Amino acid sequence: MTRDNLVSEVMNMKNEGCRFVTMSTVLTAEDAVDVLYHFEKDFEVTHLRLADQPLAEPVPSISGVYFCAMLAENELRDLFGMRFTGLVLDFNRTLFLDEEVTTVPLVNNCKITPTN
Amino acid sequence: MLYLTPSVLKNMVKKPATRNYPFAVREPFDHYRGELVINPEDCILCGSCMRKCPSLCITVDKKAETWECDPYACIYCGHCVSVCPTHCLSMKNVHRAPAPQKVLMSEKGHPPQKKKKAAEAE
Amino acid sequence: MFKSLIKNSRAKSPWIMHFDCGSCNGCDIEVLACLTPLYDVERFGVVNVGNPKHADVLLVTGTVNHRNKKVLKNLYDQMPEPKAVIAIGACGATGGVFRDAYNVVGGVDKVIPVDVYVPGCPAKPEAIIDGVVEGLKKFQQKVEQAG
Amino acid sequence: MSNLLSILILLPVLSALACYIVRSGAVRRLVVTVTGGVLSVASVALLLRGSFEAWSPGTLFGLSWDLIITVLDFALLGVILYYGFKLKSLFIQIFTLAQIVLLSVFEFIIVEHVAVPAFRADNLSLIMVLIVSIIGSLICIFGLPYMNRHEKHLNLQKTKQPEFFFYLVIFLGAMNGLVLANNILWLYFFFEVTSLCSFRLIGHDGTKVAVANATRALWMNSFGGLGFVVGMMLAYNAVETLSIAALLTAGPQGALALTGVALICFAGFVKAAQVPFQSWLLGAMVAPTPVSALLHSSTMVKAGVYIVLRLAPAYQGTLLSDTIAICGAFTFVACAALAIGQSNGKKILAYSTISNLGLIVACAGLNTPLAITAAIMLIIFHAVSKSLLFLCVGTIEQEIGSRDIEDMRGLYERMPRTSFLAITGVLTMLLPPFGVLLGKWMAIEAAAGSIWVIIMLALGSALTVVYWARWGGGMMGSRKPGQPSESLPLLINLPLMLLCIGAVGLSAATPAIYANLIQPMLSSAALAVNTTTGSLGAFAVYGLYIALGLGLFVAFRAGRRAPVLRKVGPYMGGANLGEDGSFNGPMNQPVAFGAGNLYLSELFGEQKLTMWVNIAGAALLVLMIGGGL
Amino acid sequence: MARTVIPFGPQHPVLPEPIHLKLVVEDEIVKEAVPALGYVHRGLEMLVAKRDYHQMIQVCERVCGICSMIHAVCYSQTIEEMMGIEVPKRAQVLRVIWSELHRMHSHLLWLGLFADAFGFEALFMQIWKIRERILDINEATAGNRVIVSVNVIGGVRADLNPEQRDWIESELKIIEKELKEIQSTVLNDYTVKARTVGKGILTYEQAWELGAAGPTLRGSGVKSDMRMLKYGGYKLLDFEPVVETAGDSWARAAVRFREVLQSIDLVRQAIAKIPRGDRDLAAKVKGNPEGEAFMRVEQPRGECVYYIKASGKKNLDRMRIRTPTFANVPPLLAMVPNCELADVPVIVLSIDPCISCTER
Amino acid sequence: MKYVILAFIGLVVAPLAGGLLAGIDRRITARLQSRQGPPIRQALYDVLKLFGKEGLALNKWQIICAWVYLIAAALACTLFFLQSDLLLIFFVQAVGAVFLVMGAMAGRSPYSQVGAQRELIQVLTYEPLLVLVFVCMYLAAGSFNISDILAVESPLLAQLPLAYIVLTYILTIKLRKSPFDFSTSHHGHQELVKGVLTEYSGPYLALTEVAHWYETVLLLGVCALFWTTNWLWMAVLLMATYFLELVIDNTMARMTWRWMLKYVWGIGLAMSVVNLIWLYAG
Ligand code: NFV
Ligand code: SF4
Ligand code: SF4
Ligand code: SF4
Repeated sequence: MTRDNLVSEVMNMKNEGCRFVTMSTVLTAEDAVDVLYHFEKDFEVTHLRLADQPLAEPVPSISGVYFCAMLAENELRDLFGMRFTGLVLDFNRTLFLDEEVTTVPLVNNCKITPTN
Repeated sequence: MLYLTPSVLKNMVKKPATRNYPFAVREPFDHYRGELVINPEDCILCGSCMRKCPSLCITVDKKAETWECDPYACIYCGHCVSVCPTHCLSMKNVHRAPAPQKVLMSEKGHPPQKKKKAAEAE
Repeated sequence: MFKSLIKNSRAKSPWIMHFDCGSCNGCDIEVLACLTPLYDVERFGVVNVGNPKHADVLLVTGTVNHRNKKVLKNLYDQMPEPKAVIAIGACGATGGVFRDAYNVVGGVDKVIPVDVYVPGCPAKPEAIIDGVVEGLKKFQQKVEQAG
Repeated sequence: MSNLLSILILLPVLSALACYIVRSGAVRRLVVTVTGGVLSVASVALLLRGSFEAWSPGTLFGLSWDLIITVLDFALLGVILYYGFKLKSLFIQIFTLAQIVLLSVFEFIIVEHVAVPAFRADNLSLIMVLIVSIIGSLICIFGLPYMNRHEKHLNLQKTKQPEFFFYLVIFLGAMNGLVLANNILWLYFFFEVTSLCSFRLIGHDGTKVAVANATRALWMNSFGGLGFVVGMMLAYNAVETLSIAALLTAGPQGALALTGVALICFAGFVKAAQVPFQSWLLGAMVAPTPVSALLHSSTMVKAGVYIVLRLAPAYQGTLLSDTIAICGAFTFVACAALAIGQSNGKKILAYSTISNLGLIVACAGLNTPLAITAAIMLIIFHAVSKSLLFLCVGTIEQEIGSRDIEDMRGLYERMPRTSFLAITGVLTMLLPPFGVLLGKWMAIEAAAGSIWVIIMLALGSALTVVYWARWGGGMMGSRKPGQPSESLPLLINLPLMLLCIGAVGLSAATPAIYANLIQPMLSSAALAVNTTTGSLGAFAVYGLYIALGLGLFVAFRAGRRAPVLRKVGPYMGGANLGEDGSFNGPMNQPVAFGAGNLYLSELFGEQKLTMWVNIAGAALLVLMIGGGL
Repeated sequence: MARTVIPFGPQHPVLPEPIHLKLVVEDEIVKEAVPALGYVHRGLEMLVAKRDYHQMIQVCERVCGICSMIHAVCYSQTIEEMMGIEVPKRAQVLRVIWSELHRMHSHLLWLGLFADAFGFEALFMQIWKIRERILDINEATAGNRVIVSVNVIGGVRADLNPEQRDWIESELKIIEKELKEIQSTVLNDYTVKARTVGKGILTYEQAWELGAAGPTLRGSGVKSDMRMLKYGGYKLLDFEPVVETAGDSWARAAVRFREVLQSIDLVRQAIAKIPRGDRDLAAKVKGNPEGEAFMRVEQPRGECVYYIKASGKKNLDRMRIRTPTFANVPPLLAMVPNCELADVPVIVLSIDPCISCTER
Repeated sequence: MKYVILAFIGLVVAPLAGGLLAGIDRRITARLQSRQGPPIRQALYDVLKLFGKEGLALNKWQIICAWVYLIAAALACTLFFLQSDLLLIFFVQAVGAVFLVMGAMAGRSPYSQVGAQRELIQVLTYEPLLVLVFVCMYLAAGSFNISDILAVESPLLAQLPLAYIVLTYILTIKLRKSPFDFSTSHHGHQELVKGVLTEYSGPYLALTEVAHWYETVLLLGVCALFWTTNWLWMAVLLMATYFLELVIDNTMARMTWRWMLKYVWGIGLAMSVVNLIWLYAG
């Protein structure tokens, strides 16, 4: 799966009647992550993987397809400093964190870049 | 409506369920992990407890021969007790008393062979 | 006479407010359990008021983090004098297991003065009752000092 | 006597003309202020002279005044008709034409012109004169600086004040005439004058809404006028005299006469904006504040209840009396309920006025001495408090640019003096020991015997508490030490102050008022039944007054401690940002304080409720008039 | 019409935990509700860098003191799966027992708070009185009332002796009896129903689409319970999920109430299934985990997801916890608007929010 | 002399009795919940302690309102013991109710603002019913004066059973018991955090508490008027009524004001009307 077909793939999952479980992210390099999207149908879990996604590049948001992904994406915004385009409710790094936290928590403590 | 009425009326006539702590203290359960105590005599400063402690609240300093634990950071999980090779750590089954100041438990340990008197300090 | 009546009543009617300041709920539910039939702290006149403006004693459970430290401070400021603060659990005292996480400031005493620490993870209801009793002692001392 | 009466009735006319002709602001100021003063003094003088049975003015340049009035009457109807055509209002045209025709029939065919004393005054009339002259004058004086600011606000090129004060001042004269009239034709004349004046004043600003509302006021009142004419004819038919006094002493007379009385009462209902005619008074809100204050407190609507109350002996003990009581009580509840759904301050005042008028009408309908006492008390105190409130709202509106009670939240911060007066005004409207409440209390005692009325009174008084309390409470607020208070012109402050003092002080005088003014009247021929004094013992009022006064004193002294208290913000779940009620909201964004009242729109929403109220009100009215038969 | 802006929380007596809702109400009808989280966020997932994978068990337990046991189970199962450890049957069954005890105490705790949310103090007291028995069982068997800390990678640390088993059985009988006594109050009382029926409706489709979990999902008629995956000791037990179809607060309460009774049954079954001979409590653990694993278990509040990546070191690379409340927040946001202000606590509590789980 | 004693009872003894009653109330409530409960004098301790605390208020209006609330309640209670006119007492206590609301509205606090609005709804609910109950008593006794009511030969309860039920509704609202405890309640676990009282603290909270005691005594006094012929039965009636209140408090959830307005008005008005008609007919 790639960044470009992400939303359409997710759309497919939705059309198949899957429930969005959550998404997970894991650091694969200094500045790249794998993003996993987990879906469930009839107790079967399907994982979609967006591999080696550079942190600096924004990812298309799937919150337009699954509203509930909003929370997970905002969380990643906080914890990994990832950006999402088209997020329906964007807390802009204030879901969990305040100004006092000056690092991106899960990315080897690199300093945060000023938010836009 | 009023389904609870029989219950509350029953409560009214029965003795209240209240345990009259602190005037009457209930017999504690044996396994309750209430307070971590150390018998410094037996501590050989091996440091396993320090390595296993999930709260990282034990500090064993071999050079200074001290064993220190912050009881206010300890989460009373009891892992240190189960890993201690000399069984010098144990758990009391009553809780540690609240106090107006935080104190550090700090004990003189005894590396193997050598023997020293332990002093208790606050 | 009225003065001494008031003074005597102080220790007999500690109204508590409980603030969950990022606790894992372990200590939290134990605080709540104190109100329930088996422990029933109302025996000592304790009422859980839930409003800083009515409270005498602030029970804080949990670690302080960057967001709730302001809340904690606000609440403390809104309590009328004389007041006491009791920090409950390992988290309240020092930050507990989470001391070294990035969003944790530490124990309650990093933000407001604490009068009594109740150790435990979670602290037992009995320990909390002891803590409140201990807190009332300090409370009385404070009042006496203040005249 | 003659001097006093002419001062009270003719001086306003002359002053009004002076205002109209001499278009200078300074002269207007002088004329209005002096007229106000003279009127007030004259009214007191008249009161001191006491009631009188009959007095006729004689002739003017050899013409009998009766004739002059007749001529003026037709002239007046002609003017109204002219406006009817100008405004293309079919209703006005029909009603006025009908009046002209019927009146001609009445005057030229039916009535045998035996001389009937034109004026007569019992204590009720004297009280009304006092209210009209003093409160009305204060309102006019308040109007002077108010209208200046008002016009500045509207950016008028050419001032319209001469006209405005012309109608405003003439109104007072007409009211005085109305309450003193004994000849029913005179009464009718003054009645029509007030209709016309109110029409002109409501439409004063000339905006589309103003004109529309003025038109509605006129057609409704013409309808009332028509009722008056028919009623007059029927009543004359039975008692064969134009003298009201004679009509009253005669007591209830047969079905037809009673229907006549009912129709005159109907005219009073319209004038007093009882449901389903409340809409014209609400529409009158578009006019500048002095107009609303005047219409609502001392003139116009009071003319309506005055007529109903005046006629009380004529329907005593009849079914009509009961239905009037029910109609009044229904208006009381319905408008109190409607007021709950409102946030527009003036509308609340309007509904409250109507509601209180309903209470007065209900008392008239109950028709026991106690009830009549209650009615008179209510007329007095309602006039004072309501004018105070209207003037306060006007002042506030000019200052903050809104008449919404939500915008007045915490007004004490900005306008401590005015809001203090307004809060006092609110309190005098609903709490003991103030007069309005004493009136209500007596009304409830009087109504205890009639089940439907009492239920409606009970509901209505609770509803009243709701809309007043939240308004009064909402205006309270915090002030920082040293914050400057508002500065207002003297001619605005003075009437406000006087009215406020009046509202508070007069209440203390209730026992005196009762003993000296009301009780003698009740035992007089017109209203006497067996005199059971109400339970308004002097002790209760004085004791209450002293106790609550002391209490307030203690409370205010305690309140003075406020500045030394430690400043903490309100409870915000701990998310406070400062002390002004703002808090740290989602995404760490500050959120400002916001509060709104409960308007219970699903229960008291204006549109839906109005429809039901109107239907029920109309049904009750039909019942009432039919009940006479 | 002017609107009142109410800061609901972070400190608020009916919210057991700090969460902030900016409520905009008009005539006490909620027109707008925006949440603010982060008052309990500690940053637990990052602690993997500072603790080894054994110590992490204790940290995971303290994600939440209410569902601590099952967090630990889920974590250990994930590690065990990664390392291919076979957990002894006895340990598996014991895990089920404590898990179900946790579920019971969690549900009862919630039921009490829920009663408190609609001002039914006596019911709250009654329920919490019953709940104390479960905590006593925990304390006696595992050494702590709430956070039992019995799990280790590969198994458990504590055992139940026969007397304890009998004692548990007898306690369960009392609990069951006392629960039956309040059953009609919880499910049929007029005032309770008036406050819960039709409040916060979540339809089947909405629940599925918004990714709800646990009783919130089952209250809307979806038959979804992770225990149907038959993980751990559950493969030995008879189990049928509790489902209600109304989708309102009452349905969710009913699901939880019936689940307590079901849990009593499960504990009984599990006690009966404790293997006789085999006394093994924990398998030996050697080496460090490596690879990726994804594990789902049923928490009291619903499906809890652990995703762990490790690369053969003592410290894990990444641990991701998706807790049920995290999944239930979006449905909550869909339920609150246009309810009455007085119903906000009821609706918020009806998903049984656990913020410390959500934010970790 | 008699009046001095009566005034003393109304002014001084009544609040103390109210305080003790509050303590008993809490004790019995605790017992109904299977708890041991506080000492009987607990409510007095609470108030005394509050007097010794630092007072916090948002502005002077709040303080004024708290005082007026207290004074009006005390006055109403005293008037009651002085055997004054029921309607007068009613209006004087309404002063207190109104000032309580206004005090809550005086500050920029959303919680007390909402509380004030709800309190108004409560006032709206019980006031007409209370007036109707008084009217029933008037019809039965021929006067609004308490001294006249005391002179009635047979217990009013016999003639006014429905009015008494209505009165218990009012009592529940006024005592702020479940299911009507939504503008404020004795325990703060409620969505409004004590609503109208949110912003009061220390001595000012104590004032409102004492005022509440006065009101309790006043209302129980009104209940007592329903059986004035025999002290014993009066006591039984009062105890039974109060115990019933406690049981209701402990067996019902808090409802919403929308429900209250519809339900209590519906039932209350219907019952009062039936009783009124009965009195008219009889
Ligand atoms: N059940 C549960 Fe948790 C977990 N995981 C969840 O939201 O309670 Ni604190
Ligand atoms: S009990 Fe647990 S936390 Fe405490 S010292 Fe031992 S290992 Fe550390
Ligand atoms: S206490 Fe035990 S484990 Fe810890 S250092 Fe001493 S001997 Fe080693
Ligand atoms: S001390 Fe322990 S139980 Fe209490 S909050 Fe902290 S982690 Fe939870």
